[in-house]
Amino acid sequence: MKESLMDIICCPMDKHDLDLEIDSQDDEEVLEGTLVCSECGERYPIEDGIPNLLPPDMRD
Amino acid sequence: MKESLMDIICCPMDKHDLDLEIDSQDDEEVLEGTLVCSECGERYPIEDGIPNLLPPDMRD
Amino acid sequence: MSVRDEFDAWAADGRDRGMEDRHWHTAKHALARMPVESGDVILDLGTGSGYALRALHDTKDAGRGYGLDGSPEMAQNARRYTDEADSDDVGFLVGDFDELPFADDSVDHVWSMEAFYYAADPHHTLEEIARVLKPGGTFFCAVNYYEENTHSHEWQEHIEVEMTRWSAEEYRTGFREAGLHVAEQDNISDRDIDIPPAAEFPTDDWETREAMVERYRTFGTLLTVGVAP
Amino acid sequence: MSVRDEFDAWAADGRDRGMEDRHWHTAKHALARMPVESGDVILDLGTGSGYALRALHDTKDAGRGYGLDGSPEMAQNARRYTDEADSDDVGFLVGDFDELPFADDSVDHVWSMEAFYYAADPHHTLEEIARVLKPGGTFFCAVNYYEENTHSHEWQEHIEVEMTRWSAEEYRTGFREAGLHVAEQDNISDRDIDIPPAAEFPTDDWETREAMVERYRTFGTLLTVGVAP
Ligand SMILES: Nc1ncnc2c1ncn2[C@@H]1O[C@H](CSCC[C@H](N)C(=O)O)[C@@H](O)[C@H]1O
Ligand SMILES: Nc1ncnc2c1ncn2[C@@H]1O[C@H](CSCC[C@H](N)C(=O)O)[C@@H](O)[C@H]1O
Repeated sequence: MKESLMDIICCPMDKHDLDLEIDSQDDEEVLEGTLVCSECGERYPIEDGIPNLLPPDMRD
Repeated sequence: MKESLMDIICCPMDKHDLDLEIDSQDDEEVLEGTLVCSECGERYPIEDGIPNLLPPDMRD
Repeated sequence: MSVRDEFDAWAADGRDRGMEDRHWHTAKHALARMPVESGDVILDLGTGSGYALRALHDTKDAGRGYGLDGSPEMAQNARRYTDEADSDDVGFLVGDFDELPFADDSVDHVWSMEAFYYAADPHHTLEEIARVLKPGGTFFCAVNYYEENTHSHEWQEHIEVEMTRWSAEEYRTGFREAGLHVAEQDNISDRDIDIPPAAEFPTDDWETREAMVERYRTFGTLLTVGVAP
Repeated sequence: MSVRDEFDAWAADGRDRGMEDRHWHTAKHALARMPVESGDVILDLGTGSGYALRALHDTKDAGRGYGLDGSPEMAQNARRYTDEADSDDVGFLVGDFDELPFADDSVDHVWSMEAFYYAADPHHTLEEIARVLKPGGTFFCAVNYYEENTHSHEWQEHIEVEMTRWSAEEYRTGFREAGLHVAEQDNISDRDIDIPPAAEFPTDDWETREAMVERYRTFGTLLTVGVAP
C-alpha cells in the first residue's frame, strides 16, 4: 500500500485514525506492517502490500 | 389553467405570490383572467387557458 | 428576432411535431432514467409540443406537469395536443428561462430537451432551476447543440436567437457554480435514425456516412443530470 | 460459508477475470456516465479483478482509486493485474461492506458492480457509503441480481452467501432512507452478449431465445445513482 492511503483510511470499528508501523517496504509501497487504531488499539495487518481492514471477528 | 397551479407559481420578477382574477372559466379551468402580484402589483394575463408569465418587458 | 417571434413561427408551420419526432429518439432514454415517483411535480423548460410531460405522466405516474415556453403559439399547440385524460395534470404556461415564475422548492424534477442553450443568461437560468427545485430534486438537461458535436456548430447560422455552445465540461462547471451537484453525464446514442448505405452519400444533409454516424450514434444527445443539495 | 471463503475460491479458479469480461458489457456504459473530474478519489466496493478503477484511471484521469474486497485472494489478484503505470494511483484493501474503513467525507465517488447485494446489512452499507462520500459525491450501484430480473432469481441456489434481492423501487427507497438523493435509475442493456439464432435454442443455459433476450437486452443491469446531499 501507498502511504498516501493513510489520509483516508480509518479503523472500521470506531472510525478513528490509524497509526502505521512498517516492517518492510520498497521504493513505492509498504509491503508488510501493521495499522493500529489510535483509539481502541485494534491491530490490522498489512500483508503482501495489502492492508486487511476487516472487522477483527471476520479476519480469520 | 387549473387553479391548482396557484400553489406553485409566483411573480417572475420578485417571486411573490399572485392573486387570481377570473373573467371566464369552465368546469375544469380558468380560461380568461389576470394574475396580479401581491407585492409589486404587476398584472399577468391568462388567455385561452394559458397564463402568460413573461417578464413585462418581454410580453409584447 | 425574439424567442417569441422565432418560435411562434416554428409552431405555426408544424416544426413542434417535427422536433418531437426527432428528439424522441434520445429523449425517451433520458426520460426513462428520471427517478420520478408517483405524484411528483415536473417542470419542462422549453416544452415545445409538450410530449415529455405526457410521457412522464403516462409511464411514471408523474403528478402535475407544467410546460413552460417563451412562445405562446408553442404553448397553445401543446395544450391542444394534450387530451382530456392527461389535461387533469398537465398544463402549459408562457414564460422565460431567465425569470422562472415558480416558488422556491416547489418542483421535484426539471426536464429540458434542446432548449436550455437558448437562455439569454444560462448561468442565471441554472440558479433559477436550483432555486425552484426541492432538495434532492433533479435537473435533466439534454442538448444536441454543444461544443464536442462539431456537426451542430452551423445551426446558429439558421436561427436568429443567440445560442450558447458549452462543452460537456462547461455544463458540469456551470451546474456546480449554480449550486447543483452533478450526478451523471452521458452521450445518448440515437439508434433510431435511419442512416442510408454508404452508396447514397453525399446526401442533401451529409457529405459522408461517417459524419452522419458520428453525429447521431457517437455524439447523439448530451445529457447532464444535476441534483439540488 | 463466509464471503471470504466463497470468493477466495472464485478468485483462485479465475472467475474474477470471467466476471470482468461479462460485466464489462454493461459496466462500461455506467462508468462512462460517472461525473469524475481529474484527481477525484474513487472507491470500488467488491472490486473483484479491479477493472473498474483501472478504466476510470485511464479514461477519466481519476486520481486515487481504492478497491475494497472481502476476499484477500481477489485483492491480491487485482493488485497483480494492475501494472506499474496505474499502481501509482490504484490500490487494494481487504475489508467488509458493513464497516467501511474510510473517514467521513473522504471519497468523491463510490462504484459497485454486482457486489452490493452481498452486504450482510445493505441498509447499513448505504449509510456507510453516505458517510464516506463528500457532499455532492455519487454512488453508482450496478446490479444484475434484482427482483424484476426474474432470470436472476435462481442464482442464490448456487452460492452460500445470502443475497438481497431488491426491486428497482426498493433500491430508490433504500438510498433515500440512508440519506442519499436518487439522481437516476436505468436498465442498461447488454448489447455485446452473443445471442444465438432461434434454431439453437434450447441451449445449456436458456430454454428460449425470448428469455435470453429479455435477460440481457431488456433487463440488463439495473443502475441506481445516489448523490450525497
Ligand atoms: N428563453 C426562453 N424561455 C422560454 N422558452 C424558450 C426560450 N428560448 C427558447 N424557448 C423555447 O424552447 C423550445 C426549443 S425547441 C425544443 C422543444 C421540445 N423540448 C422538444 O424536445 O422538441 C421552443 O419551443 C422555444 O419556444
Ligand atoms: N460483504 C462484503 N464485503 C466486501 N466485499 C464483498 C462482500 N461481499 C462480496 N464481496 C466481494 O464482491 C465481489 C462480487 S463479484 C463482482 C466483482 C467485480 N465488481 C465485477 O464487476 O466483476 C467479490 O469479489 C466478493 O469478494
